Amino acid sequence: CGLVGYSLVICFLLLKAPDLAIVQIVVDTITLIIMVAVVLDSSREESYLKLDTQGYISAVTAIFLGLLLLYFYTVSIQSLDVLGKSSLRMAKHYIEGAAQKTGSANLVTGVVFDFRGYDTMGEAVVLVTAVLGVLTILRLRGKK
Amino acid sequence: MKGMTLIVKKTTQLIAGMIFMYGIYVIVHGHLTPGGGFAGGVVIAGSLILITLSNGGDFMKLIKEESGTTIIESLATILVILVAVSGFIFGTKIFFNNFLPKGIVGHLVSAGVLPLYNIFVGTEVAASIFIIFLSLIIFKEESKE
Amino acid sequence: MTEIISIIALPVFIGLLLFFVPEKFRTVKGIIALLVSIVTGYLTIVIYSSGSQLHHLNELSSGSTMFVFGFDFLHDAGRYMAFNCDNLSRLIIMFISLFSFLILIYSLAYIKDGRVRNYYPYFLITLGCAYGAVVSDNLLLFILFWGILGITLYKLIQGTDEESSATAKKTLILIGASDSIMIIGIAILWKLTGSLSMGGISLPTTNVLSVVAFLALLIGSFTKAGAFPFHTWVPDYAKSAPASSSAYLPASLDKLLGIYFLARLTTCIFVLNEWMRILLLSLGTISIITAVMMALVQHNYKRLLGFHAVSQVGYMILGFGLGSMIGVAAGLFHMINNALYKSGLFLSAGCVEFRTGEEDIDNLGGLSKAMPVTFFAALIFAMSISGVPPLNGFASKWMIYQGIIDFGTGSGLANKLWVLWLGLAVLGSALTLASFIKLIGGIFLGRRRPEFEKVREVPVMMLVPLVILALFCIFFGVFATNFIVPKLFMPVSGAFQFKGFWNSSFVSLLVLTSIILGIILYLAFNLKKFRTEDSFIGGEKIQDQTSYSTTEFYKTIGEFRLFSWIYKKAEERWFDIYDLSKKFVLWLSHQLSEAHAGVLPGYVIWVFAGLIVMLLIMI
Amino acid sequence: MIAYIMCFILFLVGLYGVITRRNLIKIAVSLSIMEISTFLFFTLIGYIDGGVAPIVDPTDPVKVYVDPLPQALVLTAIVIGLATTAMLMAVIIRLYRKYGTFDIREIKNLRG
Amino acid sequence: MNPLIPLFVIIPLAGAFLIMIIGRFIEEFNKYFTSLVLLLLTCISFYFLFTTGEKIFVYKVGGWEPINSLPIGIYMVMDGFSVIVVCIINLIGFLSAFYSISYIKRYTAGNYFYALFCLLIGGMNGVVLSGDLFNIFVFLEISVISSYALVAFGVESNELEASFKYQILGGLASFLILFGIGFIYWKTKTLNIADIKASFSSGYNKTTYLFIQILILSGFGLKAAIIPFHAWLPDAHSSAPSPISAMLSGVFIKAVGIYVIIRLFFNMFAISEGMAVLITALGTVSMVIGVFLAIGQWDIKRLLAYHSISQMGYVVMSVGIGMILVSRGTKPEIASLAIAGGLFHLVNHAAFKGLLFLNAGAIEYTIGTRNLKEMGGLAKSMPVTSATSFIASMSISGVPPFNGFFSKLIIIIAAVMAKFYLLAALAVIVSIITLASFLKFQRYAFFNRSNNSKNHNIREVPFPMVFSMVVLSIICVLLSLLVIPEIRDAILTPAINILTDPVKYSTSILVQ
Amino acid sequence: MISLIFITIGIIFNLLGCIGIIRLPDTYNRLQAATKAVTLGCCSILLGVVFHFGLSDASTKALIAIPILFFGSTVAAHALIRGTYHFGIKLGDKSVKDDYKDAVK
Amino acid sequence: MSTWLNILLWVQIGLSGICMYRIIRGPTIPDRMVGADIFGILVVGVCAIISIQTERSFILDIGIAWIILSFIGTLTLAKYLTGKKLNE
Amino acid sequence: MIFWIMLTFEFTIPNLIVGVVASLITAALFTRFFVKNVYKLIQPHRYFWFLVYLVVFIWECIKANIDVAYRVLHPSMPIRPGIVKVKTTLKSDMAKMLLANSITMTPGTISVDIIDDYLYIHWIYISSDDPEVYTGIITGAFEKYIKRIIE
Ligand code: NA
Ligand code: NA
Repeated sequence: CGLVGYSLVICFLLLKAPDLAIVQIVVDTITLIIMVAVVLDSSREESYLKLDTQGYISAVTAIFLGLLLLYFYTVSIQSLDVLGKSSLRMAKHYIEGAAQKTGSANLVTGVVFDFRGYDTMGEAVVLVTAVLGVLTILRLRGKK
Repeated sequence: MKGMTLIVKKTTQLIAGMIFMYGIYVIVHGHLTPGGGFAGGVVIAGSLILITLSNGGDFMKLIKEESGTTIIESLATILVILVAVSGFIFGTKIFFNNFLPKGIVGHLVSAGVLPLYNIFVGTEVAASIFIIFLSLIIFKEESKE
Repeated sequence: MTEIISIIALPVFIGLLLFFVPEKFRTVKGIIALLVSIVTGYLTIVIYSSGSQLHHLNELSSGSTMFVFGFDFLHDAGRYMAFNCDNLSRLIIMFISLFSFLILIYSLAYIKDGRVRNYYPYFLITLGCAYGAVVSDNLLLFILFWGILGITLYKLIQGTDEESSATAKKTLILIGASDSIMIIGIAILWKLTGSLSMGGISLPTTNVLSVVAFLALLIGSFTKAGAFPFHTWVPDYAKSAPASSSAYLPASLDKLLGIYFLARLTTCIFVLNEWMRILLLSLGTISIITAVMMALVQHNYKRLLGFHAVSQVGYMILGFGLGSMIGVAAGLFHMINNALYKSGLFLSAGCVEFRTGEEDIDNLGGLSKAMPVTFFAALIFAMSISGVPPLNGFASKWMIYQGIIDFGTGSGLANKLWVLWLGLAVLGSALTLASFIKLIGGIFLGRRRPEFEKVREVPVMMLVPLVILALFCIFFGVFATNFIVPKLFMPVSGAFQFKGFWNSSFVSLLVLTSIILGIILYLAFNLKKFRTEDSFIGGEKIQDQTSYSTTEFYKTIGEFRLFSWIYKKAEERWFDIYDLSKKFVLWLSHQLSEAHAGVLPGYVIWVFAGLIVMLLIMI
Repeated sequence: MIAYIMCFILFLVGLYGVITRRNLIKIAVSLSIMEISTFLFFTLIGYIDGGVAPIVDPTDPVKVYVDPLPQALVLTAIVIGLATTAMLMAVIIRLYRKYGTFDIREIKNLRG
Repeated sequence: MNPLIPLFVIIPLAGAFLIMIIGRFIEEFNKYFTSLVLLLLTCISFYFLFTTGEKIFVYKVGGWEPINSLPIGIYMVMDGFSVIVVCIINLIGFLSAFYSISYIKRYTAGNYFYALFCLLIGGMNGVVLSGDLFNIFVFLEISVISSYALVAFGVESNELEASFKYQILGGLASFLILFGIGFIYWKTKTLNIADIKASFSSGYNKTTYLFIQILILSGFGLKAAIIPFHAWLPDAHSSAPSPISAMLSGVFIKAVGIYVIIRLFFNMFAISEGMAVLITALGTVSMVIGVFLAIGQWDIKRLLAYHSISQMGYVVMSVGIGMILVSRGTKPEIASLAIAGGLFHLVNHAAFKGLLFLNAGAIEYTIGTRNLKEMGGLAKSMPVTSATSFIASMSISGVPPFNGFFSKLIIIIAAVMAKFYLLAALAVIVSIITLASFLKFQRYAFFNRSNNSKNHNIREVPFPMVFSMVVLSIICVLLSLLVIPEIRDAILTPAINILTDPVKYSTSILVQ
Repeated sequence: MISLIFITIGIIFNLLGCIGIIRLPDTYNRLQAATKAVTLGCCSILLGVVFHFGLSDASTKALIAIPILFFGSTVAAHALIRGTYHFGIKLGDKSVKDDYKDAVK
Repeated sequence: MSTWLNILLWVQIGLSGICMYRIIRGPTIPDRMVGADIFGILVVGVCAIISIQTERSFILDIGIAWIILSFIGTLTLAKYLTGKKLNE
Repeated sequence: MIFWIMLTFEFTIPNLIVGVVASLITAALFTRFFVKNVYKLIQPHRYFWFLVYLVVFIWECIKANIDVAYRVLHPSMPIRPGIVKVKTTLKSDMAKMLLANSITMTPGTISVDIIDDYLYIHWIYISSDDPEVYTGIITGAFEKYIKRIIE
């Protein structure tokens, strides 16, 4: 599972998104740790369940749906900007004179905390919510 | 014996401090280099997790740590919101206003309240992640008994 | 003219207040309710005497001190709040107040236990809304009041036992369903005519839409009045509800309202075409025949009365189906008559139940001596419903027959079939008589059972309404042609001449035929009345072999194979529109539930299949 | 364009996993693969040929930066993804206790 | 820049964390504090309800003024439509929180409950008040994640299973939404809803546009539990603690699902007839299938949950009809009528479905079961629950004089006027089956003889629960007043105007 | 230039490691070959970075990275091999000796 | 020089590809983990090379973060292999 | 602190202040783990031996690396793997750790576990079956330097 995440990091690096890369690294590892924590004392054999007829049906369905979706996706991205040729509109103002506006060298941080600080507060709250949720779900007894 | 082998324990003790410090660095320089509150927070949490991983810890200790961390986390989040609201309090009547002076781009003390955000968010994230980790472990611990 | 507002708002308001009076002061509540009904009764007479008018809310409110409060705010609502007091409405509200008054008197003595909670509040709300429905000119306002009556109907049954709760449920489902369907009718009407005023619409049923609208509204009216095929709640209701509730709603108020609305539909809102007439006439005759056939085989006298309530509606529908002036007048007249004797019958049934606690005809007998007043009243009602001259039932049936004969002179297809309508109506009348002989015989005649030796006459409070109703029955019958019809019904239907001697005698002959036929039928089926075998209710032994086992009818009739099959299916409720649709809905529901297998990947597939389908459709 | 399509194929791989995997953990992993594909998608949108990472170097003023906004959005989305994963894992661990299995097809008390 | 607007988000969020800190030390703090906070918010929201009218308040978070009328910061927008939803959220939230004071006593971890509750409210307020697409997503996640946790609050196997399925499907929804947002940003390079509208008006490729719309529709459709995206809802809503079910069914699916769909499809996308027909069709399908699923249920809360699907189907269908008419540009008054019906029903549904879930909670609280077959005869022992649930049942079934009747009336009339006779007929049929299934509920819960011996010596639920139920039932009746033209003009008409006017929302935000 | 040499050497080490990871028969041996070669390779690359940047923040960072990498990968390898053993993976067919077996018991 | 660096970069990335082969293929779980561990180390090299290419030091930050977290991750995985709970 | 400066490489006052604060926090949290006896840190000869050790270590590394490279690249792959048990004379934990790490880092060997005084080592090419001999080969070079550095 970590594999895809780690590959993503390389993609981020190639796409000039160091912030994302670093965050993705940490998140991926933490995800890994969490998953390991969960899997640990389950029996290991269970992860190798054989596909039955039902399984084949759903696999075929999934592939079928996936192909259709891919077709529509491919059709609909044709009209949009090609990779690397996109223009800036809203973000232009984030870059131009960002120094004066936010004083942050890292433009992403500038955007994250200043232009879209409200989002970021939301994000922090999401995390706290998740923590509360985890604490709630994993509390020892549910009812008195 | 609690924890992993001697080798791991000793090495961890050496490295954890560095990792922690690195986390702080990532947080504090969040507005200058990649990363920031979030990444740094996770790195800090990572150092704590590392210690727990290698040294182990018994049930009561974990519970205590958890409740302590919960408070830290809530406090940090409150602080984040306070920083958000402080724009309102200090004059401009606008939430999320970056009301402090912006400083010179590229310097550590610049970008107004951004570093503050970073620090609080970092604390919060570190605490959050550590709590998640701990609560998973505690659940395991409890359910065995 | 605050009277209109008052008759609606006063009962509703007092009713709401009475909710907060604790249940132990039941009698006090009853007396307050009685006072309210007297006041509104007075007001209805005032309205009746002041001629027909159309009012809007803002006109009504201006200058009135009672409703100044908040009315500035409602000035625009006048568009919807329009009240029409034409001849029809004025007539109906007067009778509403009469019935409510009588039944309230009865209830004061009858409603003793706490079986029905908040009887009086709901009674009053029913009263107010019934007035409201009748005087509303605006269809939306009308449906509002009309719908509230469904709730009170439901609430007035309610007990905690299986049966009454099932019945309550069934009743409100049918009534509520019809109300919902009416909304479509109203919406189409609004669309087609741009108006919601009942008085201002006159729509020919020429195209599909208007027919749909007509049918939708007809369903509402039929369900409320309890006509085939939407009648099935009536017998159940009659069986499960307290007798006073049955007398109040299905027997009188709902009939009044349902037929009132039918009258509105056929006479002013729509202009019917040939096919609609045939539809009405055939539904009317089917109502008459099927319901009375079912009534014949009932053991429970309340349920039996319920089926008759359905059967009688058929005559009214026939009247309106004719569409002629005499038909309309006859329909209305029969409506009033039916309300009189049918509520009387329910009330007397209530008396019997009050003293004996028994609802099965088979287990009763010989009460005539113990309860003489009840017996005589019931006898009058029974004769009246069976069309025995000179009682009121005779008078109105007579008018209906006359109307049909008259109708037969026309040239349309419906007119050509007049013999059919007439024959079936007469047959229905005969069967009615037969079944009422059974009822009276089974309950009041024959030998009294030992456990009912100590039965006494009911309290005066309960007898008073019975007697008054019986007097009304006689009065309406005797003075039908020369006073009642011209004074009360001709203003509504328009003036007409009673036909000449030949017709009159022919009709009299018909009525006589039906009476004789009825007696013959009764005797025919009743020859073996001392048979000692168990009745058809499996395993339930009839202990006293010498009692009238009037349900032997069933045995006898049931020997015809076709009949027996039909009855069997009817007992299994194959013909009940409610049960049929219930079966279908539950089947569909089960199929759909099966699809929700609880397996997550299946749900995920749904999501993406849905997404893909949307894409396929759109792109 | 091919990059976008690859990115979407990643999404579909995740989808395939969600539909066909039985193991709760694997479903969660598939979900995070889908999540990752959305991140990639955003980043691709923000990419500009010849752009550099959006970190201002005062000494070296370059003209073209890649679009920082999608990156900011992804940053937020990543955190949200982490939060979701944590929740999911907490539920999974507890579900395992209750049902004694990770097999999604066994977990169907609620149906109909 | 009305400084009160952000309070809808800030107060509940801050409240949640205060509960976490202070609630640790003071036992009784959390419950009263939550109710108090929500009461305050309710007051503010009603203040806005009476003052907003046709105005559109824009709050530029962070003080970022637009450059060349291109918004660069995040906007919070309070207009006639959002204010209605905000009122619902906070009012039902307050009542549910007050109800919880007694209800939640049987569970452990009250602090977490109330904190998550506040987060749920804060998230929903954030979604409704946001004028920025991505911001909607963020706050959506706050509320959704807290709802995941609250659904699993009982930590029994059913709760957990429901929460898991909910999370997976919710996750899929999030990705669909994210892809949609990505596409929109790709196309328009902006995230502000008003600005997106303005950008789209300068031309787009039809296929792409439809693809985006369908992504967004299915994403938020999943949150709104429109069939075929509904599978999580009956599980989740029936497993949550009852006040939460009331919140989820009464408010949540509206605030994060229906509201957003309506907002985006009216005010962000150019309304096209095809999409409008699709939305109407989805609504109709939900309406019909939902009710058929509901009537077969014996678990009260499951029954109620399926009805939520069905009732939301009404709303979507009605709004969809309005959308079709708006896209055709004909009969504007009928379009307004249809939308009014939808919005009215939305509001009504919040009241009666919230109430019904609270009733179900009260029953579960006293006799400990949700199975209708095990109940019976509760009318005597629980008069208030019985009476209020009767009102709610009649409301949802569309029986006069309760609020549900009027909204269904308007919906049916609008459908007929717009010549969608089939839809009107279906609406009627569904209404009948709804009535049937609620009478089933009434019958088995309150009137049948109880065959369960432990049902005998039970009493009415404690005061806070009674209070909430009574207040909601009063609201059910009072909401009927919305049918009166003056009140409707004051409350619903601004919302309808903002939806039907193709440019009002966009332009008036961009010029501010 | 010197940095390039270091990097090239590093890459060669990495290459060797990767060949090892493909060719060697069992988990233990793969771990053997791979971790060390790759760790050394990367250290070498980092050294290259140090030389490239001279005295600057980048080179100090690289210098910090080296010990962390070194200790990290070492301990990781150790923990992994121990884990592998406890996981129950048998030593490869070619193995000649297993003293640890007794210790685990 | 920069071409050479570029070649080296892609070689390095190619090597990571080899690791992926092991991760995907790896007959046993520990094999996959070994692959992942190696992969993590290799990426540091990638970061280093990129940092030279772009002349930006912050890429190294990413590298360090990567080292740290891949270390933690591998330890966790190793612990998973031993079958102990994480706090033992 | 040094670590901090190396990371940031920015000698401004604010930075240094933040660095001090960060170091203090870190120290407060982690000191209990890694500094047992401070006086050892101030004996210069230990640093000398450390350097020596480093050189030796690097040399061993390269030597062993080439050896392993040979084995990997050789078509017939001459390997003879197995786990051997080695006794160490080192006493302190830190020293054992360093030894084990050194062994691990030397290609061809990898330490599996450490139980009391015995190291269990996985060896890719077991050159001898005699415990004395292979103990010498594996630990010999490092053990004495480590002893001088730490003990
Ligand atoms: Na709902
Ligand atoms: Na929901």
